Amino acid sequence: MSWIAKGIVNRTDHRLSMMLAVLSAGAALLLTLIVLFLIKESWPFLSSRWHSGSWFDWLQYQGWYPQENRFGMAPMLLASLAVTLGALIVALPVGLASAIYLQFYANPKVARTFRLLLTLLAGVPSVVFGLWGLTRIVPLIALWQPPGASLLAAILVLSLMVLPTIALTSAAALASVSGELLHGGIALGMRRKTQILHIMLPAARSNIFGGVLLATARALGETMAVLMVAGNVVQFPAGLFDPVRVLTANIALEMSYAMGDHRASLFASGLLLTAMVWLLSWGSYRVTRNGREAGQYG
Amino acid sequence: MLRIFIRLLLLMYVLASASVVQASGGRLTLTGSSTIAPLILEVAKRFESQHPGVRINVQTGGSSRGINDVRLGLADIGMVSRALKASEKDLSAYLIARDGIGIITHKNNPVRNLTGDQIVGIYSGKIRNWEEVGGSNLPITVINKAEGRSTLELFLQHFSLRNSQINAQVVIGDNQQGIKSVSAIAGAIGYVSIGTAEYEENHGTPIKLISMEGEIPTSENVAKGRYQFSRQLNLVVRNTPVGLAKEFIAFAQSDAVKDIIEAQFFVAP
Amino acid sequence: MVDRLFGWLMSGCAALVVSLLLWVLGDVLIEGVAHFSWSFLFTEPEDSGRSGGIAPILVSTLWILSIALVTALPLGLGVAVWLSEFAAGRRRFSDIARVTLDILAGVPSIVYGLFGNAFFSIYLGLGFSLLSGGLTLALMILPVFVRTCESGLRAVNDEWRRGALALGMARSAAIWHILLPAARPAIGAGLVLGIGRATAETAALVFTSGYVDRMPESPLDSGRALAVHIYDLSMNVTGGDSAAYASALVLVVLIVLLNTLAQSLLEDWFKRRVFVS
Amino acid sequence: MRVRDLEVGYGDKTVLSQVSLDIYKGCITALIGPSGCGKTSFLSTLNRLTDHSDARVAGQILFDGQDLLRDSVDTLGLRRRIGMIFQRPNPFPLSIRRNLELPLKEHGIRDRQVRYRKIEKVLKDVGLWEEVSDRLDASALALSGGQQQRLCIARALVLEPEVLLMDEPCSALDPISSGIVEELILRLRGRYTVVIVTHNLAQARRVANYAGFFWMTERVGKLIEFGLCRHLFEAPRHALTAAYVSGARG
Repeated sequence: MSWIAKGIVNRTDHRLSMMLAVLSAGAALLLTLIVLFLIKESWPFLSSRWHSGSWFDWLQYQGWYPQENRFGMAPMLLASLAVTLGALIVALPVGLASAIYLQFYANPKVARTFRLLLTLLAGVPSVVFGLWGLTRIVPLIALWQPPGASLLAAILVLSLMVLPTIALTSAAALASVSGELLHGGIALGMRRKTQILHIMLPAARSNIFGGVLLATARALGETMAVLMVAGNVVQFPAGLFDPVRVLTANIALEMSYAMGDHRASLFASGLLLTAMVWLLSWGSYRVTRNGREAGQYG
Repeated sequence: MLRIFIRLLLLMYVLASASVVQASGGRLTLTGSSTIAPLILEVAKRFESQHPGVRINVQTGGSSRGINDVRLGLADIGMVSRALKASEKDLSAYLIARDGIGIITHKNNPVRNLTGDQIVGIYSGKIRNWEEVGGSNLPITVINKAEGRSTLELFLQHFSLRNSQINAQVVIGDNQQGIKSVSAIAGAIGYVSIGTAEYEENHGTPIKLISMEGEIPTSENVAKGRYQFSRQLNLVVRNTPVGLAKEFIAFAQSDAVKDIIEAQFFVAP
Repeated sequence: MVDRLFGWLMSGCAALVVSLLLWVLGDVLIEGVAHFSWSFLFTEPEDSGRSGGIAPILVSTLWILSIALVTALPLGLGVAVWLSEFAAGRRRFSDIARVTLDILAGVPSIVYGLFGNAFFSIYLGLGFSLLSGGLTLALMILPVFVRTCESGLRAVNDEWRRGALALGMARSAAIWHILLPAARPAIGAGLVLGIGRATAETAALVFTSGYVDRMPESPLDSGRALAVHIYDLSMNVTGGDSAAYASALVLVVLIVLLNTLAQSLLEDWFKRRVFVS
Repeated sequence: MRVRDLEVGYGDKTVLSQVSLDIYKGCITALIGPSGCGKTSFLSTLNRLTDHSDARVAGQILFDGQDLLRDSVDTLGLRRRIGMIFQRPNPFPLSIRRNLELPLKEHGIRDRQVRYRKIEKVLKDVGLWEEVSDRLDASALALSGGQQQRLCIARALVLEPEVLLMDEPCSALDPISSGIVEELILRLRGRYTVVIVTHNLAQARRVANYAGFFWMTERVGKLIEFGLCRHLFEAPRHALTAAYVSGARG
């Protein structure tokens, strides 16, 4: 499909090719550079943990008290996962339902307006969602269970943030399979619900899954909106109304105040986040590949 | 169109690199304590008006960031709202004002005074309702500061607590955030700079400073030594200050800024 | 009957989403308009932003955004062109580049902030400045921009490539005159994504470009971006909520405006040369 | 142009071998044969377009006394002298004028007036001038298929090549457009050397002076017979040729 390198004869072309190759190498080196810097900055922390034999302590619960030289990240890691999972549990069914409505029930005019609204919302900055959550959701929850800033508030705000992503990608996925399949279903005299749930959704599942992963990465990496509504107490959440602190918010909250091992530990948590994203994209690669293969035979 | 765009692009790069070269001119960067920052902002404005061409950038962070940035050379002067520790003797500090730390509650809270033991009880989670300290039946929302803030360090020191003993419902960053949280939650308790709290109280924010062991937290009492829980506000530099930094520190310590310090409810040294 | 119920359920969910989203947007609009006036855009903030305007903050935001775009656009286009047009002979290398970019695209913005602080602010000595912030954002939007442009270039009709070759045109000429203009929609989409992400970013800027809410005089000054301003107003300033909503309104409108502008600029740029959509 | 012992392969698969023929100046040479027997591959070796695929080419192609397969050949210059037309019309997504202007600019003609004169001339040559002179700045993609193909021919001609390679130039067009393009090719006879690949035997007979017949033997494409068009169709020397062209007679 592309032009093979040996076909370069013109001198300008040659120079361009060289220049662009260098640029691309630079872009690829970027990740290395980022990882290198994260390691370099977190090295004092990692190596001192290593030498004192308490390397895996950050995974065990011992609390986050940098002043007392105790760096337990497990509560924050768990909080990150809980918030992400919670947001997905809320947003996935509602988002899917919206996509189904958009694709199969709405008349074209309504669908266009709906889509426009979703696109607009997908572009709203997270800090605006945070502001809204802080001034609307948190006081609402506080009426019921003070102080209001809690795991629940974070989940609600985040799920609202990822809803447009899930709805839009799922709608696109459904649109790409709908045509022929729908006619086939009608010919078989199937009920609409059966067609959608048992034919369309399974056929589009690999693309829907891609959208969900995108939303997961966004939820996991979200900082400001969560920082603003989650209360930021480092603890294992025992209930929905407990305030929690997630990994990203911890960095934002303490980075500008941290020194020495404390600062290094924050870089280490950055490293941890990068590793999690990497795992996520590797997992999605595996799953979509399997999905595609299964799709061929199933 | 394209050509214009490319020229614009080049121009911007040239501008950017040119300014890198001239940046060291009349520029001073201060970072650190969010308690001192509003004060220094006002001092800097006056200093700038007397020294045209000089530009002073003030960044809030925390006292540790002030120390950190001065050490890394990111800032010319650090703002530190406590005395220097033994481990920080590589820096030199210049006292510009004094400030107290006071306990604040929501304005509608009837409690007027707490003893040290009560405060310890509340912060360690043993006392969970205002009823237990003579208030109305209202759960207590404990507001603590995030790691690295000198206010937190002084608070822990003063009450001989460790941060791991504290059982908080909300953790906040800056003074302002503490005041905002207390004003929004009826049962909240927090501790902030007296200067900041008095300023906010006078501007109609629904919070109030309550007395501790009978000592009333006002800047006047801090000045007269009638309120124990107080601290230094320092400007910190790496070596002996020279040039603009030296001038600025001298200015901040002089009588020329006394009115600013008082207007911010701090105490001139 | 079941079918009808299912339909109602789906429509109900959609209605719920719409009403929630309208609630958010409506709040921003109503609360924002209440505090907004034209002078809000053109005056300096006073009293920690409770009163006064956002002029220096707008200027800082635009500085950061232009530094980010000016850096990321040429770099991103270059990488995209290389990946789609030149990389065929070095499959291994280009595969590595692609996987790397995909991972980079998912890295949380706060991690870019950490990197920007360690690399630009401290290692390169740029300090807390608009330049540090802009460059950090450039890195952040680069991966998405490259991938969008690359897929756009790949989708360009291969027959045009052969046609250009058969006419003895240099590749560089074919790329510049035919392929890039033909990939315009994808480039536009990438640009919109980039502008959206860069303008909305808060976390990565807090410790690269800083908090200073004064008018920046050069890219080496620290400057507060609009998103950071909203964060500060809502978290740290009592009674700052209404100003925060007004700033949020400005931010949302700014993003929509910039996107429209970018799209039309791109159209204008290519219009005289290319006729394809 | 003399082709000697040409062999073309992709990977370890040889698609064309032992092809030798002469292409005469100013004549139209038609290459016929079933699909997949290497005609298009042969055509793309003539302007070194094979460089841009993973094809390997051996043998000799003498053009102006030089072997154009040697590495040192300036392929960009070569392609200016040897133009090519593809099966599907592929005008660039630009205006009609810019489609013709771009190659001229690329080959260093800086004077706009000169370019415009050349453009007008080739458009008249291919009979497009009357149809499009009032909308030179409209998109080339808005033209009909036949017009697009003539534009592509014009685009090749505007560089004043000596040889024109045509890869089934009419097969993607409707009969009327196809007829117009065929007339155009006939008009080019004498002024340009044309090599045309076609499946349409009747067309080959109508336009060509010389003809070559390709056939697959043992999965490798070979040139079975080459000669004057008349001879090849009316008195083929080879049995395969006879069988193939009889389709045209029948």
